[in-house]
Order: sequence, then structure tokens, then C-alpha cells
Amino acid sequence: MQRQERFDERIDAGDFIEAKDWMPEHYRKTLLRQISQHAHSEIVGMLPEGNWVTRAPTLKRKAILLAKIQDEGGHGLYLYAAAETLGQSRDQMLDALHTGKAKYSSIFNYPTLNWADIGTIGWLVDGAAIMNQVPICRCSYAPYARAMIRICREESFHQRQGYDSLLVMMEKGTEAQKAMVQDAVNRWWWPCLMMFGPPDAESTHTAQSMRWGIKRISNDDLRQKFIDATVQQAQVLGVTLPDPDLKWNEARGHWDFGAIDWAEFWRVVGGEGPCNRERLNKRVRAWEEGAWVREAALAHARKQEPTAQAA
Amino acid sequence: MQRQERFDERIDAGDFIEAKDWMPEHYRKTLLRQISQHAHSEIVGMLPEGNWVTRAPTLKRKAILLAKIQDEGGHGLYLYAAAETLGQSRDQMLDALHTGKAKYSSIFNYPTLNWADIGTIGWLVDGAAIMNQVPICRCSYAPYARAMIRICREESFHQRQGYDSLLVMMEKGTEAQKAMVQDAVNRWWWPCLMMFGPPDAESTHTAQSMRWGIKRISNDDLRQKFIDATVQQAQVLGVTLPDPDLKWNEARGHWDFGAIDWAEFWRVVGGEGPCNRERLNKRVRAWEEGAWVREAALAHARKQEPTAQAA
Amino acid sequence: MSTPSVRPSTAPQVRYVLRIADTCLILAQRLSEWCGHAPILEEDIALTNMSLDLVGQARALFTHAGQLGAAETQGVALDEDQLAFLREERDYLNPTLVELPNAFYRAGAQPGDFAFTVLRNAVVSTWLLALWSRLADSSDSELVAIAGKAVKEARYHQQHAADWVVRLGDGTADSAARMQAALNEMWRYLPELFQDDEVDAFAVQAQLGPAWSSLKEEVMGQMGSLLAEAKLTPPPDSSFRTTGRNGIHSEHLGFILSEMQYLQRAYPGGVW
Amino acid sequence: MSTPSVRPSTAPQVRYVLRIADTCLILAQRLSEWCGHAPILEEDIALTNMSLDLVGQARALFTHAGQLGAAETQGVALDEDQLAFLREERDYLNPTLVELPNAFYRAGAQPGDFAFTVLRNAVVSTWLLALWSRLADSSDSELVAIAGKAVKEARYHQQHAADWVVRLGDGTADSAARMQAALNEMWRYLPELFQDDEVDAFAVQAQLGPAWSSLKEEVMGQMGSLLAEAKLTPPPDSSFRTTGRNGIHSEHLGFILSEMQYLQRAYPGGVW
Repeated sequence: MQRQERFDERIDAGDFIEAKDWMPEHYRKTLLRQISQHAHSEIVGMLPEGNWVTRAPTLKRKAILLAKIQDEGGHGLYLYAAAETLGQSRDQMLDALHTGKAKYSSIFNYPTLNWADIGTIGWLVDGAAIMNQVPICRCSYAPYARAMIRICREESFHQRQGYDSLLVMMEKGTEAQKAMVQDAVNRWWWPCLMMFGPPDAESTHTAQSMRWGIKRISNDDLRQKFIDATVQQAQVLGVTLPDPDLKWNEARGHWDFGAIDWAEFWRVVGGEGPCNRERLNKRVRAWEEGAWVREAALAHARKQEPTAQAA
Repeated sequence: MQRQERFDERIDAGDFIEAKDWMPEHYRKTLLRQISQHAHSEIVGMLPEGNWVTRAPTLKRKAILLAKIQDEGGHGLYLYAAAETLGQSRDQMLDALHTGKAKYSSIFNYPTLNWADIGTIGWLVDGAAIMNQVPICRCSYAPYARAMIRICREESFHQRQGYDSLLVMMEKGTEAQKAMVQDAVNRWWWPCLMMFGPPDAESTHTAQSMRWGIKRISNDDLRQKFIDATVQQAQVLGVTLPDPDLKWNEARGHWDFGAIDWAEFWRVVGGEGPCNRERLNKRVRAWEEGAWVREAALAHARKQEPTAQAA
Repeated sequence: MSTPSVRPSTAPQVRYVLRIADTCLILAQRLSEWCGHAPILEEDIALTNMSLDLVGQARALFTHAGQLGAAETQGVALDEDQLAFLREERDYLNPTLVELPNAFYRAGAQPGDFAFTVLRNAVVSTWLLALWSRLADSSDSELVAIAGKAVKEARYHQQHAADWVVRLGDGTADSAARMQAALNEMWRYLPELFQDDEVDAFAVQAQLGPAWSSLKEEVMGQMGSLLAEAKLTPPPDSSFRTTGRNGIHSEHLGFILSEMQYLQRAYPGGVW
Repeated sequence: MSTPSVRPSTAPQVRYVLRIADTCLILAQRLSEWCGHAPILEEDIALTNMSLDLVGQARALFTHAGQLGAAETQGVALDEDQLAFLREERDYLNPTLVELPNAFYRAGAQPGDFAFTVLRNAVVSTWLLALWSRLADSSDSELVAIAGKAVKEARYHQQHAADWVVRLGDGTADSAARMQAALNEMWRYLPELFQDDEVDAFAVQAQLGPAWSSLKEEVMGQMGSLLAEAKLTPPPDSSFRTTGRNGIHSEHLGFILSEMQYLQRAYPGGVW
């Protein structure tokens, strides 16, 4: 029990835990679940954006989108690597994704239906992700914290690019483009608020994760923080957030907002969102159809070994 | 040898030969080759037109194109049925197509690259096909002649529709549309002249086919007839035929025309035209991917038999 | 700034008609992808024919929707091609089912999975048959006329598709598995065909036509019998809901439109 | 009547540059179809990265082509997006090879056949590498600058693709068969990369850049070595010839363009 006490002390002192350090099994499992889920979100998140890459309206926007998707692949790589330090291989994690045992962020189960969805994902989805992720840069598990620092920096960049692309359309675009932006915001706003997870009262993992410094701010607090930051950005942009109950509460010093449809949240988390099956199916198909490539690469590498030794 | 003499007499008298009648083996084979090739041309010909059906510019044009493709499928059906009277099953004929033993009209190895290609195929390709086919309505083999009468009637309709669609663009369309029509005519003109086959001097089957009344007008005569008819239509349309040597020869009473690139003709017939491999591959794939459907239909029909007997 | 997109009237009678028109148009578009690729020549002809019939139905409905819209706004009627080719995706009102690719998840099939195709044809033609039959009693004489012609076509489509569903469902083990897989994927898209909203309420009240919800019993009853005959088992119901009839589609429709609208978009002012 | 399509200058220097720009653009478009579907995550990243580099090269070349055209006609320069998105198909000048689908005949692969994809990447990057290297000596300082950056990217692309060709050609029996099948289909599209005409003659004479024909020995030599290392056998040469560089394409390009150009066509006057 001494190991456990030492671990607890380090956590309480705000120390970082490294991969080689002893850690409680539950801590390891919680982190593994969270990091792999985050990694899966990055690679599933390439799909809704990839859906528009062949249709990007200018070469500049196409380049920005490609660079963003490439970054997300990179984030997936770091995160899988961070999770691997906890004792599970990437293939095992992918297997959990493909068989439905592991989750990814539910937001990617919504479709991208017009070009402004791409900018809106940058502005709102990445914005919400950053709110969630910035505190993790101080996460007690050092490999995760280090990955998150790099990721957050790139996500902020993506968020600014997304917002900028919407701003161009709203300030210089045609009426049809402005309507397109408003339509995108209408569809993404509520799902983005759900990205912070269920209300604190119903959140199962929060207390223990707080104790361990894996989570540092509660779902509801992060959600409020996101709303407070976003309302003003929406005003600058000139879009209406689709919530008639949204109004400034002087007493609280925060924006009040309407009731979130948690039934929808649970429906989508439960697999019945607009794109759940298609997203997962695309990942599974890519993996299965690529099996021959991975096998050939392995076979080729094996063939090189004796040659290398003989040389 | 009496049968042969009686057959020859009937041919010379301009009588029709029916499926039940005796016929020389060479006659049967020649007809089978020609009719199955014609049937294959109808179904391969659905591909270049099908290529534009999802992109037809108006609902009226989409409906006309669909109806035309449907007619071509119907022509394929009659022609396979006519060929079957000569003792080969449709599956055997398709197998010959898929293995490259049987040919189809080389014209369908050219790509359809803009919408005006669809009208141009109607005007020029169907026009050339009609020139070739009208004489076959008097072919000595009655089942083929009967099929051709119906087919020629529908082909004439298609030709008028094709010409009409070009006329609308040339008379009422934009400059870009007119350029599109001219571009299509530039690409299709020479291949259409090749549809009548090699010059008479090099044509192998002509003499015997003439004797049998399977062919009634020579390649060169048909080609000249087509050119004479088409030049005037081109003038009405307002397009330039891409042949600087085209000019009226008062003495001959025909239009003179430039040298045909027979090397290209033989290259395409030989399998190296722009779309030969893709056309054949699409037919083969459709057939192979549909195998389970045909097997299931057969299995289902077999299951019904005992039930039918029991009832 | 000018935009070549048209905005159809949002009057309920227009939306009611456009929902049906778009259903016909988008299914026709999907079926036409089969041209020249069917498993047997007879099916090349049948699928092309069905696509042609659906285009014809769509044309009549679009023309009528344009006139209804013009009557509402006292404006100039949008014609069939403006409505078919020049709306933004958000203004297409077909249920999501008809925009799905001909092969849903099935890898490899180009242009599609024949199992999925005939099963969807069976569902949509059964549904359209019920709808056209009920539109025979519409207070709108033009709709009555359109339905009178269409009902005959739908009857043939329904019979043809149902024959295939039975043949393939009760064919080989392989064909049965393919049909069951197609059914498992497709089933959750059916509820949208039986939803209703204020547009349906208006249609009922104005005796324009039935609420889609009122078609459920008949259509699902017929589908149940057909699936039983085909020895296929519907999967359990799910809470999955599509919203194409409200203009919020799947990611597939955008690709259909970019292809379908291309010439109209790229050659403004063109006469075809 | 107005049309939103632009007509680029037909001056030989413009056509010379556009041929290269379109090659980069259309291959980038094909590679971007892989986003999120590659056999391993590292390849998702690599293919996306390659697509991004090619878009960057295309942008620089389009901008330059627009300026060359303006200098020729004393007009206003067409910008990169007008050239990329608003030409008619006939005015795209890429060789046909790059517009072929990622899976040529191979059924079932979505978005493509990895064998065909890496083999084409090997061919095109070897060819571009040779071309960029020679453009370092161009009399056009802007082309020299573009080539100086691009040559480094092409070197990485070539190395990456070549590694895969060897790995898959000399991997399993299955992978070798897939690679050989891809090679058999692709081979006949290569001659177009080494054709020349009056545009090339002008480029040579003006010291703008090499005739494409002059790249043949180097590129085919390198491909020969690579294929030998990968234990792949080129099929016999054929008389098949493609003509994309003259603007006469395969039936595939039209579909690429309807998707790629859609937003520019559907939202005239849009600012993105």
C-alpha cells in the first residue's frame, strides 16, 4: 500500500506521473479509456471534414482543410503513442473502436451538409474541444499532458481558421453564403453544447477524475465557459445562435441558456445518431480493405531481415 | 446438294429464309456473327450514353435519354432473340463478348466528353447506323429483317431527337453551348465515317454477304450516301464538319471528302481505342457482379416447380 | 448579388407537392446510375424504365408545384427545371431513404447492390402506390390527374420489385443473406416515410392529400406480407430518425446534386 | 450571354505551365479522396500531405500562368481560383493518367485501390521530380523559384511512393498480384507523359523548360529500376494513346470537375 500512498502524495503535490512510474490499475484504465477515445475522435473526425475536401471552394481553403485533416491524423498518432505507454497496442485500441467497445466523440456522428459546416466545425467544435482540452495540458499523466500541449496549440490555430472562413463569408459573401453559415450554426450549436458531456449531477466519472487531476473543471462549468466565450464571437460574426433563451444574466455574470435535449445526446451516444453507423463502417472498411497492405508490409520487412543480417 | 440449290434459288428470287428452313452453315455463321455483333453494340452503346444520364441538363432531356437507352436495351433483346433462332443461346453470345471473341461497333469505344456528345451520337452515330441498317430490313433472313424494321423506326426517331437537341443549342443557346456542339462534332465526325467499315477494296466479307442478301450496299457507297445526306444537315445546324477537303463535286454528284485515317480505325478495332478496355470491363463486371442475382432467380424458380406440380 | 439558386415557396401546399416530386426525382437519379450495369439485360430495361416513369411523375409535380407557388405569391411560376436543378440542397424535401447510394455499406458493388436497389424500390413503390391511390380523392384536380397516371406506373413498379424481393429473399443462401443485410440497413430509414407535421395537417385539412402518417398501416402491412413471403425478418425498430423531408439530408445528397445540377450551374442562360 | 467559365490564354507559355499545374491539381484531387480511408494512419497523413503539397504547387503555377496570360493579352490576370475552378473540361490540360480513379478496374475498393494509388504516385512523382529539376534552369525566374521549392517535395513523394511499390511488389503473393494488375492497366497511360508538340518546342526554344519527350529516358530508366527492385514486369507497349494534355480527356474528368467546381458554380460572386 506504500506505492499507493506515494502515488496519492504525488498527485496531491501536483507532480506528473511518467509511463515508467507505478500507478493504480484504475488510474491506468481510466486514462487509457480517455486517451484512446480522444485518439479515435481525431481519426473519425477526419471523415466529416474529408467529406468536403474534394469540394472546397478555393485552392486556399482546400489547402487549409487538407492541412487541418493532416494535423488531426498527427494528433491521432501522438495520442495512440501516449496511450501505448499505458500498455495497449494501437491495433488493440483500433479493434476496440471497430467492435464498438471504444467510443469516440459523438459530435462526429453529425453530418457535414454544406461548406460552412467546415468553418463551423473549426469555430464551434474545435472551440469546444479546446475548452475541454486546455485543462488536460496540466493532466497528472505526463505523456498525455505533453501530447495535449501540442494538440491544443494546433487546435487553436484551426479554430481561428474556421472562424475566419465564416467571417469572410459573413462580411464579404453573398446572401446565399450568409444563409449557409446561419444554417450550419443552427445545426451545430446544440450538439456542440453536448460535447461537454452530461450535467455534473449525472456524470459518473467526474469525481475520481478530478481527484486524479485527469479532469480539472466540471462539465457544466466548461459548458458555461464555452457559451460565455462564444456568444460574443457570434455577435461579431453576425449569426444568431439558435436558442431563444440565451440572455445575459447580470447577477450570475454568465449567459443563461435554454434546456439541452439530453434525450438526443443519449440517442446519439447510444449509436442512433445521424451518421454513427456510416462513420464506424467507413473506419472498419478502411481497416479491412487495407489488411492486404499491412500484411504485405510485414512480409516485406521480414524478407529484409536475413538480408540485413547477412550484410 | 439439292437443299443448297433450293436455298440459292430462294435467295436469288428475293425470298425470305425462316429459322425452320434449311440454310448453309456458312450463311448461318455469318448471320450469327453479324446479328450478335449488332446486339452487343446495342448494349455496349448504353454505356457512353448512360455516362451522361445523371448529368442531363433538363428533365425533358433526361427523359428522352432514358427512353433512348431503354430502347437500345430493347433492340438488344430482339437481336439476341433473332440470333438465338440460329442456334446460339444469349449466354453463349455474351460469353463471346466478354472473352473478346465477339466484337461490337467500334464507335462505342470513343468517350462521351460533353453533353453535346449525346445529341451528336443521335445525329451522326444513329444516322450512320440507320444508313447501314435500312438495307438490312430487306435482309434474306426473315427474323433479322423483322427485328431491323422495328429497330430502324426507333433509330430514326432517336436521330431526329439528337439532331433537334443540337439545333436547340445552336439556334437558341449561348456561345459556350455552340462551342460545345462544335467540339462534339469535331470529335465524332471521322469515327462515324469509319462506321461503314474499311474501303470496299479491303472489305473481306462483302461479296458473299451481297450474294446472300445480308448486305445490299457496299461500304463506300453507304459512306458516300451518309456524307451527302449529312453535309446539308450540318449547314442547317451551323456547325463545321472537320474536313477541309469536303467539297461538292458536280461531276460525281457527290461530296468529295478527305482521307480517312484507317490506321486509327484498325487501332480501335484492335482493342487500343480510347475506351475499349473500360467498356468491356464494365460489361464483364456487370455480368460477374450480377451472377448471384441470376443464380438466385434460377434457384427460386426451381423451388416453385414442385409447388406448382403439387397444386 | 445575384444567385442562380431559386427559392421555392414555403407554402404548405407547395411543400407537400415538392416532397413527393423530390422523392420521385432523387430515386430516378439513383436508378439511372444502373444504366448498362444490371445483372441481366431485362433489368437494365426495367430499371431504366422505372427511372423514366419517375422522372415523368417528377416533371408533372414540379410544374404543378411551381404553379401553386406562383398562385400563392402572385409571382411568376418556377418551371420544372428551375425546381429540379436550381435549388440549394436545403430546399430538397425528399425523405433520406431515396438519396442513399444504391449500395449502402456493401463494398465493391458498382453502381450498387442489386439487393439494396430492389428492396428500396419495393418500399418506395409500395409507399407511392398507397399515396397515389389516396391522391385520387384530392381536392386538387391537377393532383388527381397526375395520380391517375402515376398509380398505374407505381403498380407495375411495385409488382416488379416485389417479385425480385421474393426471388432473392427466397433464392440461394447467398441472396437471402444479401437481402437480409440490405433490409437491416434500410429499415431504420422507413419511419421518415410515415412522419407528419404542419404540412401534412394542412394537406388533410385542405383535402389536398393524406398525411404521410396515414399511409403507415397500409404500407407496413404490405411490406410485412412481402417480407414474410420472401422469408426475410425485419430488424428491431430503432430510435434513428432521418429528416430529409424537412430539408436536412444525409451527406449523400450533396454529391447527387453536384453531378445532377452541373450543366445548369456551369452554363447559365443555356437553352437545352 | 454571360458565362462564368473563363478561357485561359492559348499562348504556348501559358499552356506549358497549365499542363503542369493541372497535373498537380487533378492528382491532388484524387489523392484527397483517400482522407480518412487509408490502410494505416501514417498513410492517411502521408497521402493528405502529398495532396497538400500538390495543391500548393498548383496554386503557384496557376498564379504564374494567369500572369503570363495577362502579359500576352495585356489583359487582367486570371487568378488561381478562376483557373482551377472555372474552366471548361476542354481547357484542362493534365495528362489522362492523373484523372483516372484511384481504383481503375478493381471492383469494390472505396475510395480506391492502394496498389494503383502508390504506383501512380511513383510514376507521377518520378516524372515531376525530373521536370522540376530541369525547370531549375528555366529562363523564367518565377518558374525557377516554384521548381526550387517543389523539387524537395517531389523528392519526398517519390521516395515514399517508391518504398511502397517495393514493399507491395515484393510483399505477399496477393500484394504482388495487385501491383502487377495495377501496372498492367496503368502502363499504357505513360506514353502521354513523354509526348511533345509545338508547346514543348516553344518551351525549349524560349528556354522556358524541357520538352516532355526529353524526360522519357530519365523517368523510364528510374521506373525500370524501381519495377525491377519491386519484382514487377512492365506489360508490352501498346498503341493506346491518351490526349489529356491536349484537352481531350477520359470520361472520368467530367465527374471530378462537377464535384470540384460545384460551389464556385452554384454560388456566383461568392467570397470564400
